[in-house]
Amino acid sequence: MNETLSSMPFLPALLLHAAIPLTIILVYALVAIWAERKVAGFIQDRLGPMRVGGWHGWAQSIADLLKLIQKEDIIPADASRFWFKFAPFMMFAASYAAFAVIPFSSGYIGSMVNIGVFYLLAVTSVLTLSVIMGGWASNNKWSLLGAMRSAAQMVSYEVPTIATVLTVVLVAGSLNLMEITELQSGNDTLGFLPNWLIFQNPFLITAFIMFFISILAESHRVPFDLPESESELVAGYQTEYSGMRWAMFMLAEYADMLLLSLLGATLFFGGWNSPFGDFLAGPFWGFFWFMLKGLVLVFVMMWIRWTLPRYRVDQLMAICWNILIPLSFVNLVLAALWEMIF
Amino acid sequence: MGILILNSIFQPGLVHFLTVSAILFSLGLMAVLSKRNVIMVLMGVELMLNAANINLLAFSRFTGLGLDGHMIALFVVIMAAAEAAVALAIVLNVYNRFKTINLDEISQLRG
Amino acid sequence: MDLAAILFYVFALVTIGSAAVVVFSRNIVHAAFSLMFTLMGVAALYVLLYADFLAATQLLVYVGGILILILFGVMLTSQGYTLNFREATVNVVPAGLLSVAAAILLIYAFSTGGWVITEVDERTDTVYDLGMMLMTDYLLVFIVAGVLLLVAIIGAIVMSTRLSVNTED
Amino acid sequence: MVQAVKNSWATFKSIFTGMGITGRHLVGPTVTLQYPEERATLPKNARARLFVNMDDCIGCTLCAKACPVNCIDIETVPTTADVDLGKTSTGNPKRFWLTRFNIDMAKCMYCDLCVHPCPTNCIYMEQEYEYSEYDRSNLLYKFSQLSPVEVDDVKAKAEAEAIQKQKEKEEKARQKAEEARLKKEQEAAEKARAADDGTGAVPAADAAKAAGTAAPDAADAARVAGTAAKPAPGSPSKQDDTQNPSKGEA
Repeated sequence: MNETLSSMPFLPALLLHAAIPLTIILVYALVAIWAERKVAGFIQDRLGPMRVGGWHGWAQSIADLLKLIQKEDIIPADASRFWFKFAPFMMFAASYAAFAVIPFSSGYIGSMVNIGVFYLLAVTSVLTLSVIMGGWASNNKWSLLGAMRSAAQMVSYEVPTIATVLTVVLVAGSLNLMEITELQSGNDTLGFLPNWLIFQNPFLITAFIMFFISILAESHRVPFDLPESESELVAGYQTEYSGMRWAMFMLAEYADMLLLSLLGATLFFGGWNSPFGDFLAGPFWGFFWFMLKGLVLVFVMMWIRWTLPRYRVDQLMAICWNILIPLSFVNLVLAALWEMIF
Repeated sequence: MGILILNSIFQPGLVHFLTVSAILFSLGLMAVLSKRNVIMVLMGVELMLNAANINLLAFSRFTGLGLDGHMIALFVVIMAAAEAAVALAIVLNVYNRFKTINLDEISQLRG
Repeated sequence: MDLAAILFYVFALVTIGSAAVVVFSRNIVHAAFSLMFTLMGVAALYVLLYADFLAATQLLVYVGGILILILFGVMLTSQGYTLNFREATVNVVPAGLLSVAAAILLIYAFSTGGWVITEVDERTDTVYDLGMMLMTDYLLVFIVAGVLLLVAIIGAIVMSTRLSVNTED
Repeated sequence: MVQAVKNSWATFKSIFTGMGITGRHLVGPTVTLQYPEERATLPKNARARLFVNMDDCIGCTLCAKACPVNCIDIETVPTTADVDLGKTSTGNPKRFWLTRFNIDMAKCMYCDLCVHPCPTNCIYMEQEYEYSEYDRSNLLYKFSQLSPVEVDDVKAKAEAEAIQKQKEKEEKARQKAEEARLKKEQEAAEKARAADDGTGAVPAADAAKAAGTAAPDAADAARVAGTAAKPAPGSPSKQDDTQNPSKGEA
């Protein structure tokens, strides 16, 4: 009993600790949805949203959020009600839970577990199941087809993702993302480059390219957005969702995008380390650099989205099984050999 | 004093974990015995494997067995993955041939 | 009771409750989705047993792999419409009696086992230790497991390629 | 293997080419006009809302006849002798009151066919393109400058003048017929007198023939009068209908 009482003040601290990534995700999602539209607009020589708020329609996503909150929550009559309601929350919970092991700065990490990367990959594999859940519970053939495509895609692309992450883990010698980041401090490579892992081993460059392709597919971004290809499947597994449940799906997708980009930034680009050595270093600048690196990757994803057309399902699977998986394993072995020799 | 005793009874120990695993195992057994759908039987087997894993890890945690329990549990998980892949391939083949996956109707040795 | 005890009871309840739904649900897809809760609950119990690496493996392999495979199997072998995944249940009474007997026997055996309980410190470096063991004591088992997986993959691929040939006929 | 490497190289090259193009557009200038604040200037011959300069309209109804969707509805009333509406800016004399000139812009299909026949160039398309309305009836533009009272007034006057003219015409026709009859009677009398002097029976037949030829003349005159008077039976009642309330109002 005494222990229960003594654990009470621990709870507010725990909640505060857990709320930090949530705040980051929510703010990021608002900014990213606006930025995505702006990037789309500028690439197509348009302006994008300009009306809401003052400068360049900065409040557009907030207005959209208010609209979504007010919308009617429609559940199809023949849907499987419990799973239909549950799926979006499970999807968001899975992407949110994965943020626990991301080292946002040298001063903050949700949970300093030793199996950080492994935990992250394990938790994100739950996303696949929630997609199937949402698609099946809608009792709609487009939803089910989109969900099955999504499941096949995510399960397949998990293999090259894990193989490339393993390459980094092999070079870094740790599964803890904080330790991997600390390993990359300093500016000694070739005299001036930062000690980022991508400069440490030539096979990590190819690993990064494959990792980036895989995370594009994992987070359902163009050119691999088959689960929600609107021209064939209406909206894939989100077809029957509306209002806040749909917003949860969108939030989870954007959170997933940020999560995998931040993972890429941690594994290959030095995490919260400043690119200029001790210049502008420290916990707060660390957070700035980390988010900057992650958001650059997110921006590249958006850029690709408005550049490339969508692949077919068979092409998608062929890319994964014929090219990425063999190449990533060969790359893993070569990186290991490089580490052995040098 | 009473609170202390209660505390020691409810404090999860080896037996608590073993009890959970026993219930899980018997539920899996129930599924295997009473279901006639191959996939349901497969799920029952997974439940039983999980119960066994809980046992292994509980003994590894509460007795001085070290990490051997973890090792065996890891191999059980690996085996379960292989088993599921092969079993589902078989199920699909059976379905392709008999157009059913009810165990009672799949009684021929030569299809 | 401390936080660990509360967590144990919550997750034990989740595990057993959802396992009961798996067994007694009449809809296979509902059973499969409930199995997800069971597997997650078991993963949480692993964490309480200081087996963090195995908990993550459990999530990755079971929830991200086997469960998806099972769902694919359900979707590919069901006849009729999506919500109509009914399945037959037989021998409920004997099976129930047998499993209750098994549960009682097991619990009796476990609680009267007189186990020698030694307090182990919280393990933090399980991954490192497991890796060392895999490369020393369990090297042969590791290799055999790898061969087993390879055989399983080849077998599954061969069977499903034959399947596609059959369906083309 | 070589082929695969070549393919990959081609893929990456095309991806980077594409991303270069989109990247250039990303930083390039945008072409969007912020519509309510900025507007594009329309070309001179743009077809938008129709407008009628009523000062120049002579009521020829050529535009209404040209309209393929009958969206122009014109009613004209001829002016009375005591009013001079003046001339248009192009020098055409105006001879009609335009009691109704309605254009239904909801029907208009912007074919521009009404603009060209206009002899005074008074109907044309403006540069105005924002005239959406919540109610469709607001799209019926009424260009007539006369108030209802004035319309009634003008109609009554025109009516009165028409009746007046009609009466004059009838009077003339009657006088003409009378004169013809008198003339014929005279001639017949003269002939009869001559016949009395000569044979006897034949001139009577001649007289009858002459009377027969005169009768169609009278019938013609009556028909002319009839066509002139035709509007008359309807219009007096209409006049009563329209004038009585206005009197009541007055």
